[in-house]
Parts: sequence; structure tokens; C-alpha cells
Amino acid sequence: MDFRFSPEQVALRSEVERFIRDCMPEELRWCERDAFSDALWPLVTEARRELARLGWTTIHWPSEHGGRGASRVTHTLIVEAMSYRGVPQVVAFDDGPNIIGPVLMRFGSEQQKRIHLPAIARADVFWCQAYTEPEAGSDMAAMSTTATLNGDHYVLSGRKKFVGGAARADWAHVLARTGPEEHRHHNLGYFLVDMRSPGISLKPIEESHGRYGMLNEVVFDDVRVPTENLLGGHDEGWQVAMSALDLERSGIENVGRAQGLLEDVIEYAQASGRSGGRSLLDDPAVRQRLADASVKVETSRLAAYKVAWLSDQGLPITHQSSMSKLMTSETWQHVAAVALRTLGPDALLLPDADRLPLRGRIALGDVSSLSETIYEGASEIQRNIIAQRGLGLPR
Amino acid sequence: MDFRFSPEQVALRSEVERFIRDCMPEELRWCERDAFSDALWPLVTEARRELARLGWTTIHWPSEHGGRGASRVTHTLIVEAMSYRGVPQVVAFDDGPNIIGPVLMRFGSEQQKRIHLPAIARADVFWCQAYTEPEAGSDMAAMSTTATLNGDHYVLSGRKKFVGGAARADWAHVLARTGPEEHRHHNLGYFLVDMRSPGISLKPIEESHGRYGMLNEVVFDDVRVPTENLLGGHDEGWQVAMSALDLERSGIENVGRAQGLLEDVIEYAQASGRSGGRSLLDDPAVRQRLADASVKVETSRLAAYKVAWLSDQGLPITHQSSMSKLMTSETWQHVAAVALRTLGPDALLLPDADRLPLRGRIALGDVSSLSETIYEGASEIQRNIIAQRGLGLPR
Amino acid sequence: MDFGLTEQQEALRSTVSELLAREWPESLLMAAQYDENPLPQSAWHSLSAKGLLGLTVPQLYGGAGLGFAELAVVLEEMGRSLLPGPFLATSVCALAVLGSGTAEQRKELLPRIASGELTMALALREPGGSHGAEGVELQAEPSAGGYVLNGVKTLVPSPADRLIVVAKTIDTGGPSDGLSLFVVDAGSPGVAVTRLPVMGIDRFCEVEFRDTWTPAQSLLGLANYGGPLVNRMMVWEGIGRCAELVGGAQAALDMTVEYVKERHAFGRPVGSFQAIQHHCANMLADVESARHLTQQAAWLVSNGHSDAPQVSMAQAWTAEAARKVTATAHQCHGAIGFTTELSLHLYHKRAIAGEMLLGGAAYHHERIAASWDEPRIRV
Amino acid sequence: MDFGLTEQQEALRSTVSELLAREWPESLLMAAQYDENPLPQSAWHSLSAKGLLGLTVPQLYGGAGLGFAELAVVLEEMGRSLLPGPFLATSVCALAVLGSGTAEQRKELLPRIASGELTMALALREPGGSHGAEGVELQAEPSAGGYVLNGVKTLVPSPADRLIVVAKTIDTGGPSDGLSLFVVDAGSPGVAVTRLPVMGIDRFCEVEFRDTWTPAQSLLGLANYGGPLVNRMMVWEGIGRCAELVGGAQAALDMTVEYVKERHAFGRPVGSFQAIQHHCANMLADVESARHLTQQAAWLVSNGHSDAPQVSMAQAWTAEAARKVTATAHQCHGAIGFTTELSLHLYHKRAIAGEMLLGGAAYHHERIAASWDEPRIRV
Repeated sequence: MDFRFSPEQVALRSEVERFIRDCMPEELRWCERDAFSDALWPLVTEARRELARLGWTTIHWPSEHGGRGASRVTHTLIVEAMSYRGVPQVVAFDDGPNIIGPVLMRFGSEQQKRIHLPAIARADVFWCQAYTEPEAGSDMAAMSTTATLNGDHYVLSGRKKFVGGAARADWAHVLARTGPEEHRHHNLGYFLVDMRSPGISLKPIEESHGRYGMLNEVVFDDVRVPTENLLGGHDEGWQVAMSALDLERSGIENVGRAQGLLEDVIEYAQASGRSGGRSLLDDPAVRQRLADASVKVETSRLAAYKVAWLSDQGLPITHQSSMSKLMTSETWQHVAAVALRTLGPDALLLPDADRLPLRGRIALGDVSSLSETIYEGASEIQRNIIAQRGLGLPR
Repeated sequence: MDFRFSPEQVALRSEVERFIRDCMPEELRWCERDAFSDALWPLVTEARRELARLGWTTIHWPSEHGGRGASRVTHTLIVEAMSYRGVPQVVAFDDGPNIIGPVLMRFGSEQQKRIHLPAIARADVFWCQAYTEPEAGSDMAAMSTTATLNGDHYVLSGRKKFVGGAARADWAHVLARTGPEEHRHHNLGYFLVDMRSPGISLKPIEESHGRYGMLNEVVFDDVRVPTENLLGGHDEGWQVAMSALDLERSGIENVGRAQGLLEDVIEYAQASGRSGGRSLLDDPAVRQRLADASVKVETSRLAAYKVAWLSDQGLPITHQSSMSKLMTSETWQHVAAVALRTLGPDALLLPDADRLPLRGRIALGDVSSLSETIYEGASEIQRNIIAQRGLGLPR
Repeated sequence: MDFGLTEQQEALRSTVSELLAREWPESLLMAAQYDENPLPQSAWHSLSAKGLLGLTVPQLYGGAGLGFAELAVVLEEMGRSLLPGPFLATSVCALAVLGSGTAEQRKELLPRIASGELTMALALREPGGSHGAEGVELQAEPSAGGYVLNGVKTLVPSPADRLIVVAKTIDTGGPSDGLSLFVVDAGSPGVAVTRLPVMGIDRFCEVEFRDTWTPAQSLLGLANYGGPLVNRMMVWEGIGRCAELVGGAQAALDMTVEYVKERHAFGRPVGSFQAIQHHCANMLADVESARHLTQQAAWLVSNGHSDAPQVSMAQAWTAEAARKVTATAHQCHGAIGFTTELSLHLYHKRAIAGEMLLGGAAYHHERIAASWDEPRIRV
Repeated sequence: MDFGLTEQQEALRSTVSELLAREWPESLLMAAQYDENPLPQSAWHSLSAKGLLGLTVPQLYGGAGLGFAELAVVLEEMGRSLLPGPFLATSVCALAVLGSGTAEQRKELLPRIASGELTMALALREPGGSHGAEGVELQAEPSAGGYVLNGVKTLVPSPADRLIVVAKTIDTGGPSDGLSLFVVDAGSPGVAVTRLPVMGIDRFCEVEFRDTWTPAQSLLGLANYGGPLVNRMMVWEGIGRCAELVGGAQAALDMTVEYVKERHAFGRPVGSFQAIQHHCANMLADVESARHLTQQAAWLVSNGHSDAPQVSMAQAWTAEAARKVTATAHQCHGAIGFTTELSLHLYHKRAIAGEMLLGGAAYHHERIAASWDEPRIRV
């Protein structure tokens, strides 16, 4: 039992915080939904490369692949520190080093590793994830995109919805049916798809809380995918995808951003005058509400680090990542709502406003926080998993 | 749209309140769980008879059966007024006039009506309800008590659990299988059983929040029930039972007692000194909590009166009584917990204590309130009904 | 006790419902969400043609002479289809002019409101200020047979031809004392109106007054003792907003029920999953409770009981319930709900704004608690 | 960062677990719930024999010399089986004597605590008083080489041979100033102990002091400046109680999981219904969070950071979480859970008492908020 970080971890965190303060462009902070915009993408790309050069994004990779073999706890600490200061997810916790890389290490051929891992480590490429289909959602296996083997390549056809950052992506990981659907998880293949392949077209999806669409529908129209870009076996797609989803998505980003927002709100409440020389933070109802939120953030933080620690110990993770995903997303949602309530009507103003408390990120933050309990496994699914895998309740 | 009571209703409520203040023994107030005790039962019986003499318990019965044909709203008002002052349910809202009577009016033979209705109207008899079995619970149809037809009588055999007030009951209404279980709701009969019949034995069930067991397990060991005591047809038991359950159990008792407790807590908080000459009610967190509770009570009150009003209008009641049961029980639970939190550790003291705030009913009230979301249809079942019957969602 | 609409109310409801289905279908809502003035002129004219704009204006002034309860019925229908525009704000001002205006003010303003020529809004809130009359710091100083206004009002409903501006005319030390209300033309010299960037279908602006002169005749109600009128206007606006939010929450629930019946996952309609069913049951409980409380409050206001704690209860509950309902609707819809393909997000955004503009539940809880501080009578 | 128990902690945990399975099986709990002293002497002796009673007492005084984190591990196990009796109260007093007692006090009290001969309890709370040092009004006046105590203490854990009585020795005006602590024999002349009727397995009493004389040597720690020691004792008691509540909540969850797997309704195990599954998932989230926070707090206390806001967080969360978990356990059990056939209700009653005795979440929320009032440093 030890709830301290090691001196090395503390030092590393300071380094990360210093880097953000001194070297990260101010525009990139709290820019989450604009990260893919024309204005910011060049800055995002540069920040990603710089972090890669510093070795932080792949710090948890084994040294044979260019990582430093750091613990998950250390990696979690870095992601938390970045999210805490509003570094967007595409910089702080990108799919490349965190999902594609580890999945490649586990299932990839030597050639696939050789080609892709160094590019990911250098942040030279940006990967997007194309699993969900218009008619699927939480029921991921219900998909109709097909990959038909034709000699040395597969022919990929179908539509994937809600693909994050597709317009900026160099590569996509795609799940598709390689044969008739006999059981739900049968005959699925996992493909690495070059986004420059002919036959790929994008249709932007406008999100209610984004000013620049970060989501796309991706249409695959007879796209040739060489057989060497199949990851795992012809029928191993589900297994690969599950392993990708199981990679500790602890939701630590939600903890970082919740803590950051909460502290900003406290600071705002301290500074904002009310009648009688009292600040908003002197209002007992406000104090109770913010303190309660701070406890929720702390429980979420511990849940997220627990997942990292279990992984470091090689202990089995059954329900814990679901628990952490559930708690961190609900906490972030709660903190966003508390922020709104604390600031009152002024919180409604958008970033364009002249006079904008907390850079106008409150209202958008609240709206976007709702999606966190849906994307990457809705809370209902997480609770099912916790009950069935964690507590052994019958299906 | 009119949210007033009529002048006659207001006058009647005053009469009820005056009666409680002047004529109802003080010991009967807030005695809920002790109402069946040796000490209180004679007082309870007398109070029941007195209310019957005043015509209030059957005020909603049609005049042909000795009632005044009053509206459900008027009846609800009386029950609320009594519960508000802590009159126990067995006095304020007894099964006899509220369930058995109406079910008899609907399904009973002329003879059954002639025998039972006047006795119920005079409160000469006390009826208990024996539906639930040890292995059933929310799944009421899963029962194994049998009633085998044998010439001019049925032979009743089986065990019923959680029978409220069985030790005081003169009659029981009992649901039992009259033939093999082909479908779940098939071959069930609804019987009026004289509790003095040979073969009936009782086993008290000790409740965690009662000092005197009000619940019993009732064992029927080859009990003879004359065929004329079958209510409805041989296979109509489920229909009769459902009609009994559908009789607006709006949960208005929970509203009355919640409002009564809340006002007592507010009064206590006003009177209880804190340092600096301030009362507990000056604490903003306490004010917020109690005000929030008062809103919940108001929503529940409106839900309960809505059910009564719909019934008076002859409008269909699909999900509304489930909604009202759900809301009133959860509100009562909430208010009980708020009372506990407001009073703090002193609330832990039981009624025996010398120095006991609010007559020591806080802690027991909190514990017993938990059962309200379970008995007579658990909240989970009510939500299913609301979704399926009220909103038409598929099973 | 009568939970039903009167025949007149029911007729009104269906008139509005049919009118909006024609003049403000969802396709228009989706198209207009980024427009500066999302409400089509034709819809406004239709409301006027049906006599809805002068709903609470006496017949003497060309209105229908109905009560606040009827206004709430109309607003619930409007909320159901997220009708934007100056209807609520103008109606609140009409009630104020009717109740506190001089004969001249009534004669000048009410007929033009009823005919749809004139829109109005209450300009109360100031930047960073508290909810209600307490936060007013805008100064009005006597000058040349009138007053000079200096200060800023924010989140003023837009568009509005005339503003009822709440100003401090004497400094008594008390935070909501010494207030006066003025009817000011939004186009007067010294008035600068700027549109505020706010999410959703509703439009708000910030209004700056720089040495704006307004004549003594523009005073609405008593000078220096405007606090009670402000409170009444806040109740009208608050309960009116509740009615809109109830309609919106009902629409979000209806949408969700349709969606979860159609949408399949794991081989069955998602609406057959118990978790989704319970979400929907909770939404219905929240919506029905909000409706009961709001109708009760509207009825109380109609009958002269604006001060009843139940009026605060309606606002405390609806402030949070509407938002809870639209958030749960999002949870049941999944990812598709966040796309602009559906209108759901606009309902959620109005619910958020509604909670903020109502002052939040805590504000009303405190008002409820204050009612206990007065001596209570228990029978 | 290490969420695991140390080898020593794990060994301790399994020692306690095995001991209690033998000495305090559920059958004893069920039988003893109405007893005046529910804890069997034999169980107490076994705890003593395993060296658990002197867990945090230095070896010099016959104890094991372990830290607060180890105490929390033991308490979680005890809470799991609802062990009643004076272990927690005595341990808290032992820590106080160790940290603030004179050499004589340590020598007199600690060895007898470690051997199980002596039980102790903190007598802090007064009737109707606030949580913590603020509510103390019991007077101690200097008299004949000692002090005379007058006043009433309530909800004192029982049984206890010696009490650490918190008294006002000077009146400075401030509510928690001028306090002193005294070690008083519960059998002294002028001390009247009355058992309080309280639900559940735990026993409490009210203690009245009438002109009770206690010698100057019975003073524990500084005269008139006892506030900080009271605060430390409240943290030990608070986090110790959290550990017990975590164990109890875990037991209630385990019971529930077993029950819903076995119990059938509508032809399937009730544990297969999504509503029940989600109840159980929520319970697990609450229990695990309470455990994480409590272990972190115990570790912080062990390492000298009793003032960290995380220590208040553990108490704020656990106060409500334990009760929420046992209430949900009841909801999942249905009617059978309210019968005395099952022990569940005893877990719920301890959770209720725990919430009250921890001072409620609001008390700790305020302490967390107070930590923001000090200047904050952000990197």
C-alpha cells in the first residue's frame, strides 16, 4: 500500500507540466473539439511530433520498439498531467501509440511491425478507428461491411459511421466481415487500411457540440486492401478488436480535464464578487457542490490508476477498466454540469463571446461531456460487464 | 384546470383533522409498526369503528352499499390528512373498505356482498391479504398453494409469506391454484377465507424495523373453504387479484407521512440552537436539503391526486398508479433519509430513549421506509409497467 | 381539484399545435438553427392572426383577455416544437404593462403587442450578477424631465423593439431596493445592442446604455419601489419558461420512445432492454411531475397567488428535470443524438439555458425555505 | 503507487479473517444482536492472543508497533463480519495516549490495552451538539489538585473502562477553544453510565458527570489547547470507521450477489435482470471507491498527513456510500431482507449509524472546501 508517486514519476510530471506551460501553444489548451480544424491541425501535428521526440507518447512501449518500458502508472500520470492542462486527446492520448501500437505488437507480422511501429512512435502518421456502423452502435458485432478475398487482396465495401478524425487520418483500422455471418463474432477480419486508397470517400458528420466536424462517415467502395494488411487471421478480427478495446482505456483523460475544470471553477468562484464583500465561493451551497464534485474526481482518479497498477502487476483485469471508464466519464459529466450551475447564465456564452468566463468552455464542455458515457462503450454496457464479468451474475 | 379543493372538501378535511386532534388517542399517532401489538390493538379497533361510524372509511362507496358516493379525490384527501398526523395505515387506509369491498362489489355474488360489505363498512372485521409465497415475491403468479375442489368445498393447502396483520385478521383473501399450472395466470382462484377455519396456523415473522411482528407466515393445512367463498370464477383469480392491485394504490399515505415528518423536522431545526444564536435551519445546506425534499413531496402529492382524479373522471389508468406508487414510496424514503441527516446522531435513538427528538421515530422510519419500494410491487416492476404500459415499449 | 384542461384551453392547445405543425415544422427548425432571426415572419403573423399574441391582453386593447393559465398552455405547445422568438418575453412585458402601466402606456403598447407589431423584453440581468433584482447596478439618474441610464444588461431575449429596463434610481444600501422600471426603445440614442453567441435556437443580446435619456413618462409602475414588480415579472417569465421546458422535455421523451422502439441491437429493439425502459420511465416521471407542478403554479398565478411556495417548487423542479430528461434522451439515443441530423441537441441546449435562466434549483430552494421562516400555522 | 496490501498486511488480514470466522460466525451475530454485550469474551481473548489489541502499541509496551494503515486493514475485516465491541474506540484512545500521554500514562495504559485488560473510549459528543470539538460544553473547573467535571456526554461507544473526556477548561469565546482532555475511570464517583437504545449490533451509552473530581495527572496532552488532539482522534476514529463500513458494504454486496444468483423470478435468476445487474454494478463501484479512498486516507494518516483533504474525502464518500450500498442490497433482496432471518438489516443499521457518527458528508465537504480558502499553489 503506497499512494505516492516515485521521485522519478514526480520529476517526470514536472517536466511534462513545464513543457506544456513553456512549449505548448496556448491555442491548443482546451481546444478538444477544434483540434482537427484547419487552424489548429498544424499545431496539433507539431505538438504530437514534439512529444514523440521527447519519448513521452510511447514511454510505456518496450525498449525493443523504441519505448522506455515505463509502467502504465507512469504513462497514466503523463496523460493525466496533459489532460489537466487541457491538452486535447489527439495529442495526449492518441490511438496510435495507445491502441494500434500495442495491438500490432501482439498480433502483427514482423513486416507490419517494421512498417508501422516506427511511424507511430515518431507521430508521423495519424490513425483512425472505423468499427461502428450506422446500424450497430453498442452492438458492435452487428456489421455489414464486407472484405472479400480476391487473390492477393481483399475488396472492402461498406460504411462506417462516427469515425473520429478520419479527414486527418493516414491509416484506419477497420473491422469487416470476411465471410458469411454464422455467429455474430465469426468471420470478422481486422484490417490496416491506407486512407489514400482509391474508393474511400468521407462524409463529414456535424456534431452538436463541435464547431468543426471531427467525425466522419467513411464509405469504402470496393477498396483494395492487400492481404498483408490483415492483422491476425482471417477470422480473428473480433479477438483483435476486443484486445484493442481492452487496452486500458481507463478514462484518465476525463479525470485530468475534470480536475482542471474544477480548479478553474473554484478559482473563478473565489474571484467573483457577490454583495456584501463575499465571493461566490462563500456560498455554502456552492462549497458543498464543488467539494462533492472533488470527491467524485478523486474516486475516479483512484479507479483509473488502479487499472494501470493492475496492468503493471500483470494481474487480471476483468471489470476494472469498465468500472474506470464508467466512473471517469460520469464524473466528467458531473463536473461539467456543476461548472455550469456554479457559473450560472454567463456559462452559456460560447468561446466567441467578448466577456467569457473560463474561455467560454463551460456550455460546450457540458454538452460534449454527455457523449463520454456513450462513445467507446455506453455506461449501460459497462454496467453489464461489471455485473457479469466482475460479479459473475448470469447473462 | 383547478388546483383547489372544493369548500365541502376543505370542511371535511378540517373535520378529520379536528377528530384526530380531539378524539384519536395520542398513542396511535406514528405507531405504524406497533399497531398490531397487544397494547395498541384495542385502541386501533376502537378508532377503526369510530371512523366507520363517521362514514369516512367508506365515503367513496356507492350509496347502495352504505357509502356516500364521494369522489376518489375526497377519499384521498381524508387518507392524506390522517397519514399526515401519523394515523397508522390499518386505521387510515385499510384493505377492507379499500380493496376487498370494491372487489366484492365488482366480482362478488349477491350473498357475498350481503355478508361481507356491511361488516367491512362497520369495521367489524379485519381482512388480511395472502398472495405472496416464500418462493414468489415480485413474480406473484409463481405460486404453489393449491385449492382442490371437493364437492361443496375447496381444500386449501400451502404457505403464504409476509401476510400483514394475519394474527389480527378475521378473514383473508387468498390466491391459490385451482388446477394444474398450464400458463402462469391460468387456473388460479380467489378465495375469501375465514381465519378461524381449522387447519390455519400462523408463524410470526420478525421484521428488522418492528418491535412487534406485524407480519406472519400463514400455513394452510387442508383448510376447508366452502365453494360459496370463491370470488369470481374457478379460473378468474388472476383477474380478480389484478383488479384488487389496480385499485388506486396511489401511495397517498406516503405523501401524508412524508409531509408530516418533514414539517416536524423543519420545526425541530428551527428550535434547535447552534452556536452564535443561529438555529439548525439557518444552515444553508440544511435549508437546501429540506426544500428539495419538500418539492419531491409536492410532486408525489400531485401524482397521487392525479390518479384519484383520473379515476373520478372514468379515464383510463394505465401507468399512472404505478408512477404514483413509485414516486410516493421513493419520496417517503428520501424524506426519511433527509430527516436522519438533518438530525444527525441523535436520530439514532429509539423510542425507548429518554431524550428523543421527534419521538424517536427517525431511525426506525428510515429503516422501514426501505420496504415501501419493495412491498406491493417493487420499484423495478413499477418502472417496467410504466415503460411498457405507459410508453408502449416492447417487452 | 381538476387536472384537465378546460374546453377553452384544450381548443387553444390544438389551435397552437396545428398552427405550429404547419408554420414551424421540424424541417424549419433544423434549417433555422444558425439564423440570426430563426423565427419566420410568417409564423409570427399566423400567431397574430389567431389572436395568440394578445392572449392575456384585455379585449379593450384588442386582445383575447385570457389568463396566465392559458398562456402556460400555449407556451407548453410552443416549447414542444422549440419555437424561438419574442413570444414569451413580450407576453411577460404585456402582463407588466397591463398590471402597472399608466393608461397612456397601456393604450400605446398593448394594442400593438396584440397585433404583433411590437415585441418587448425585460432587461434585468447584468454581467456577472446574481439572479433576480439583487444584481441590478445599472444607474438611472433624474435629468431634464426624465432619467439618464448608464450600465449594461445581458442575456436579454432577442429580438425586442422595446425593453423594460430595471435600474437603480436611489441607493438605499439594500441590494434590491430603490429600483425603477423604464420602457425604453431599443433603438434610442445611446443604446447599443450586441448579439451574444449562445448555443441553441434562442437568441440573446447584451444591451449597453451610455447616457441614454428616457422621459419620466417611460417609468413603469412606482419610482424607487419597482422590486415587487420585478419579482412578479420574474414569476411570469419563470413559470412561462417552465411551461416551454415541459413541452420540450415531453418532445424529447416522445422522440426517444420512437427511437428505442425502432432501433435494434443484439437482435431486439433497444427499447426492450430494462435499462432503457427504466431510463424512459424516469423521464416520464420527471416530465409529468414538471407538468403537474407547472400547471399548478400557472393556476396559482392566474388566481393571484404568485407568492405561494408551490410557484418556487415548479421552478426548482423543472430547472433540473428538463435537463435530466434531455440528457437521458441523449443517453438512450447514443451517438446519433449528438449529430445535427436530429433536433435532440437543440432541445438539450434549451434545457440547459432554461436551467440557467431560471436561476437554478438552489435559488428557488432558498425561496421555499424562506417561506418557513415566517410563522407557520399548522392545524 | 501501490494498491496492494503489503505481505505483512495480507498476513494480518487473513489472521483476522480466520479468527473471526471461528470466533464470530454469523450464527453468533444473529444470536447476540439483542444482548447487552454482544461481543463474546472468547473472541476478545482471541484478538488479544493474536496480538491484535496492541496492534499500534509499541513493542516496548507489549504491542505489535504497527501503523495506522495496518489498523485499517484489520478494521475492514472486522467490519465485514460486523464485529461489535470496543476495538475501534480503544485503538483510537491508544493512539492518543501514545502520541500525547505522559510517560506515566503510557506505562499505565498501553500495556493493559495491548493485553486486552483495559478498554477505552473517547467521550466527545454532547446531546444535541454539533459534530466535532465545536459542540463541547462540558465544564472542567480546577479544584484541589485536579478538576471537577460537570456535564453530559452521549453516544459514547460501550463498553469502556476508561473514558477520554473532552471538556472546556477555559472559556475563550471560540467554540472549539479552551479544551482539555482527561482520562477518567468510568466507575469513578459522580459518573453515571446509561445504555442508550440504538438499533443494530453496536452499543452506546450516555455518561453524566456530576461534580466528578479527576486528578491533574489525568490530563491528556496540553491543558486548554486540546483542540488539535481532538481533531486527530476524530480522524483516527473517522478513518477507522470508514474501514469498518467498507468491510460491511463489501459483505452486503457479497450477500446480494449470492442471493440474486440463487433466487428465481419469472423463470430466471433475478441476477440476470438488467435492473438488478446495474444495482449490483453501482454497489461495486461504491464499495471499491470507498475502499480506495479509505486505504489512501489510512496511508496518509500513517505517513503524517492527517490534514490532507483526501482524508475528508474518504469520510465524505464512505458516509453515504456505505448506506447506499446496504439500501440497494435491501432493494435487491426484497421482503426477505427485512426479516431477522437474514443479517442484512444489521449491516444497514451499522451503515446508518456510521453515516451519523462520521458527521455526515456535508461536514466533510465543508472541510474540503476550507482547504481551498488557503492560498493554492498550481504548477
